[in-house]
Amino acid sequence: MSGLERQQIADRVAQEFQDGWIVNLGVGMPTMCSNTPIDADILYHAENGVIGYGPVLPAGQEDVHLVNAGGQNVSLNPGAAIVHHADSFGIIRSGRIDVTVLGIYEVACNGDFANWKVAGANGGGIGGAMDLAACAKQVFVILEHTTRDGSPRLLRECALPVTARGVVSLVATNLGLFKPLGDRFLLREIAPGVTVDQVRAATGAPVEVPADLKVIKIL
Amino acid sequence: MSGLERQQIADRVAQEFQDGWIVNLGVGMPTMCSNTPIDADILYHAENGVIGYGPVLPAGQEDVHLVNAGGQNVSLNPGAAIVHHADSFGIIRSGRIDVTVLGIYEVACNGDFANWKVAGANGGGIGGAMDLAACAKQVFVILEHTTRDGSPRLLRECALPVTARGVVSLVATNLGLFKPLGDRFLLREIAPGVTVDQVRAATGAPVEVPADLKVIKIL
Amino acid sequence: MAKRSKVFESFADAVADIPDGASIAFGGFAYPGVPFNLIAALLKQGAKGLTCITNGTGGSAPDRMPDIGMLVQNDQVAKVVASFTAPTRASDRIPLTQYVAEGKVVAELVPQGTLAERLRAAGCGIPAFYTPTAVGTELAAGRETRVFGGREYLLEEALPVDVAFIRAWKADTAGNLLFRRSQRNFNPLMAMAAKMTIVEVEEDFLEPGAIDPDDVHTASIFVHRMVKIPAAPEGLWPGRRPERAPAKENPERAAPKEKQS
Amino acid sequence: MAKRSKVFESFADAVADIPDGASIAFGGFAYPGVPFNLIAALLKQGAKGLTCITNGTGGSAPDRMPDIGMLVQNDQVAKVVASFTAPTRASDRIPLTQYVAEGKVVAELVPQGTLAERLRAAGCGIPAFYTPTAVGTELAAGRETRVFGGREYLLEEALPVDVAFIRAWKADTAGNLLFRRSQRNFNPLMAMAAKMTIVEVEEDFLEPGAIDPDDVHTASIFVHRMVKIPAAPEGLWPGRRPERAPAKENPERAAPKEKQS
Repeated sequence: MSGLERQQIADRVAQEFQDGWIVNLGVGMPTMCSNTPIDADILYHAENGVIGYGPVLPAGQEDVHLVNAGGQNVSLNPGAAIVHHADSFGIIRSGRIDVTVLGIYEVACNGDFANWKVAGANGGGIGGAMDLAACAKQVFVILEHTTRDGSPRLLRECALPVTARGVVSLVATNLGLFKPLGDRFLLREIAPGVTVDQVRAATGAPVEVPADLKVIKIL
Repeated sequence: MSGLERQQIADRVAQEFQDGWIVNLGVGMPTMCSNTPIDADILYHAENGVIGYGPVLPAGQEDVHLVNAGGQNVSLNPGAAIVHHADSFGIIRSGRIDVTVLGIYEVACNGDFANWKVAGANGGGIGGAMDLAACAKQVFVILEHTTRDGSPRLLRECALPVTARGVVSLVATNLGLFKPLGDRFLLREIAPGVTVDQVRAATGAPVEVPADLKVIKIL
Repeated sequence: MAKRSKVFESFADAVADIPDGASIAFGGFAYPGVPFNLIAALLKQGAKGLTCITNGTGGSAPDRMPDIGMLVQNDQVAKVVASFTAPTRASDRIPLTQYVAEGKVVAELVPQGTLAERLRAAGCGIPAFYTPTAVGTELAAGRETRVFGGREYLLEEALPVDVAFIRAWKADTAGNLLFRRSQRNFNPLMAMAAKMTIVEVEEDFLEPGAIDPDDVHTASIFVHRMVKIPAAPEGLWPGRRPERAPAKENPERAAPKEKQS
Repeated sequence: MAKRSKVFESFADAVADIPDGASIAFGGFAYPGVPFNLIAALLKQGAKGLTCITNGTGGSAPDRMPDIGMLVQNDQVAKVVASFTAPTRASDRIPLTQYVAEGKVVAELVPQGTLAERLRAAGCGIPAFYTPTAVGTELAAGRETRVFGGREYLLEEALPVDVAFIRAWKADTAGNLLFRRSQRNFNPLMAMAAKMTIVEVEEDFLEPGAIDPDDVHTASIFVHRMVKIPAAPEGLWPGRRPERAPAKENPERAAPKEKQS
C-alpha cells in the first residue's frame, strides 16, 4: 500500500509545470521536482535571491558562495540573476511565482495547510513558506499520505497551526494526486497498485473518485 | 544693498559643511556649493541615485548617461556608487543625509519653508524636496532676501503652501546668514556693506542681532 | 521547448496592442534612461485615455525630445501622476498646464521619493506603507496619518501600472538588464511595478550568460519585450541635456545628431 | 582632510565597543554570507542581553561553525528575532529550544519575507507597511489587519538594529561592497537597517574607484567598519555546507580546512 517512492511523487508534480513558469521548490521532497526530465523551460527561483538556478553540483565542484533555499550547492543556468532577500520576496509577494511546491505536515480539503509548527513545540520554522503560500499563483503540496503511526495527514481541518488558508490547489502523496474541493478531496489520479478503498481508509476527509480514475504514470 | 553674489551665498553655506558629511544639493544656487573650496571630505548624494559625484564636466567631456539631480552632466569621484530611485530615497528617508541645501521661495522664522508651488498655480514641482525637507538631518535654505518687487521672503509665516514644517536650521541670503528661532530670525552674520537696518527693513519677521555681529567673510 | 522570444523587431510592434485607458510608467530622470523611442512609437500608435506615471512631463525647453507633454498635446492622456505637474520657475511654461486648467487632464502631484516607493511597493506586493514625507503640507490635507514612535507619518498606497516603458544600456535575450550610471533611476522600479515591461536597449543583445548574474540590475522576470534602438536618425539618442537651449551633438557617440521630433 | 579609515585591524577591535543590550542583525543564509569571524569575536567579547536578528540560530548539525546558538549557550542573548525558532523536523534539536522553554530567551518568529522587508523598511525610513503574509495564521492572532482592494493584509513595523554583522566578497576602502552569488541574501538589507555595519571581507581591500559604481551592491554610506578575513586557521572560511555531517574540505579554496569552533 506504500505506493510511490519519493522521487516518483516529485516526478508527478513536476509534470504539472508548464513552459515558461517561474517555480519555487521547498526544502526536501519538492527539490526533487527539478530532477524530473520535462519538456518545459522552467525558471527556478529560490528565496535567497537566486533566479534561474540549475542542478545541484557534485562534491568537489561546488561554488561555496551559492546555495538554493535548501542550502544545496546548486549551479546557475545561463540568464540567471542574483537579487537580495527583499527583492526576492518582492518577486514572491507580487504574485510572480507561478507555483510553489512545499513539503508539509497536513493539508485540509478546504485548501488550508500546515508546515511550520509541530504539535507542542514552542516556536517553529517558517522560513519563506508563509510568504510563498500567501502569494504564489498556485500552491502544490507534497507529503507522505499518513504519519509514521498511520494517522491521516489529509484532513477535513488542519489540527496543527496553519501556514496559509485556502491556498492549496494540488496535493501529491505516495497514494495519489488530489485536488482540495472545499468539503472533500478529488482523487485526480491514483498510484499504481493502490486501491480506492486504501486511499479512503488513509484519508481523514471525504474522497471523491471520478468514474474514469487514471493511474499515475511512472516515468 | 544687494549684498552677496549668488556664488558668495553658496560659498558661505558650504563653509558650514563638516568633514565626512553626506550632502544633497538642490537645483540652482545650492549646486554652487560644490564649487567652494573647503577643507572637508564631502560625499555628494543626488536623488537620482548618484552617490559620490564630482564636478560638472565641460561640454564635450560629458558622460551622457550621468546627471545629478539638477540634470547637469557631472563626474564621479573614486568610491562612487549608483543606486535606483527607491534606494536613493531610502537613504534620504532614513536620515542619512547630513544636510540638504534647497533653493526656496519663502522661509518663516518657525522653520517652515515653501518651494514647490507658486501663487495661483494649478499643481507644482516638488521633485525630491519634500522627502529631503522631512528627512535630512539638517535643512539649509538659500534665497534672494526679497522678491523682484522688493517684498520680503523671510516671514513670520509662509504665505505659499509649505514644503515641510519647522525643519529649517540655516537661512542664507544675499544680506546675511540667519537662524530661525521660532518667533524671530537670529542674524548670525551680515553681508559686507549691508546695515542691520537694511536687513530689518527687508525682513518680514523680527530679527535678533547679537552684540558681536560678525560680517560674512568673502572667500 | 523554447520560450517565446522577448526581442521585438520594431517599436511599433512592441507597443501595438497597448489599449486605450492603459496606465503606463515612463522611466528616466532628465535625459538618462528616458524611453524616447517608445514614447515616439506611442505617439504614432495613438492609444487614448492613458494614465502616465512619470517624474515630470517635460516640454519646458524649446528643443524637445519625445516627452509626456507631447502625448498630452496629442490628446492621448487622461491623467498624469508626477513629482512635477507645473513649472517651478514663474517664467517657464509646460504643455500640461493648459490641459489641466481646462480639465482635460487630471494631475496627481506626488513627492519624488513617495513616487519611487509607491512603484516599488506595487512591484513587491506591498499594498500600502507609511512615510514622513509631505506630513503637514497641502498634499496631506484630509488624508490619513498615523504616529509611530512619536512621529507622524502619511499613509501611501502602492502604484501598480499596466505597462512600463524604460530604456537600458545592455540586455541579454533572456531579459536581464544593465543600466549605465544615472540611467538606472526609476527604471528598475517601474519594471517591478508593471504587468508588462517594454525596454528600449542601447547596445546589441547579449547571449544569456554574458552578463554576470551578480551584476544584473533588473532580472529577466520583470522584462517582457525589448527592442534594440537603431542608429540615428531612425533611433533616438539623447545627447547632452540642453539647458534651455538646443541639444548639442554628443561627440562621444558615433551616431549623428539625434532626431528631434 | 582625510576621513577616518573604516578598515580595522582585527575582529576583536571591530566589536570591542558593542554594549550589553545591543540589537545585532546577523547576515547570511545557510553558509554563504554568514559573518562567522564576527560571531566568533562577539563570543569572546562577551556582551550580554543582546537581541539577535537572524534567519535562523543554527546548531542542528553536529559540526558547527560559530552561530547564534553559541551566543545563546554563552548566555549573551535576551531575544531572538528569526524565521526559524524551532526545528522543523521532530528529530532535530537546536540549542535555542531549551533557553526559550526555560524563559531565558524570548523568541519572536517572523516569516522570512516579512523579516527581510522589515529590515529594508528600517533602512528606508518606512516605519510600517502591510503584507499579505501570515494573514489567517497564529502569527496574526490579535494583530491589526486591513483590507486593500478586497484583500486582507497584516500591518508590520520596521525592524531597525544597532549593529549589522555581515560578510562580503570584495570591498574598497571607502566601504563599497560586492557580494558573490547567494552571499548577498539579507546582507545589504541589514546594512541598511543598522546604525553601524561591520563587515568581514574575503578578498584584499581595493582602492576606491576599483569597483565600477554600477556594480556596487552595498554603497559606502551603509558601511562603517571592515576587517579582512585572515587565512585559515586564524580566519574562518566556510566550505561546503554539511548536510547533517561534518563539512568537507573545499578544493576550490587554497586555504586549508576551516577552523571549527
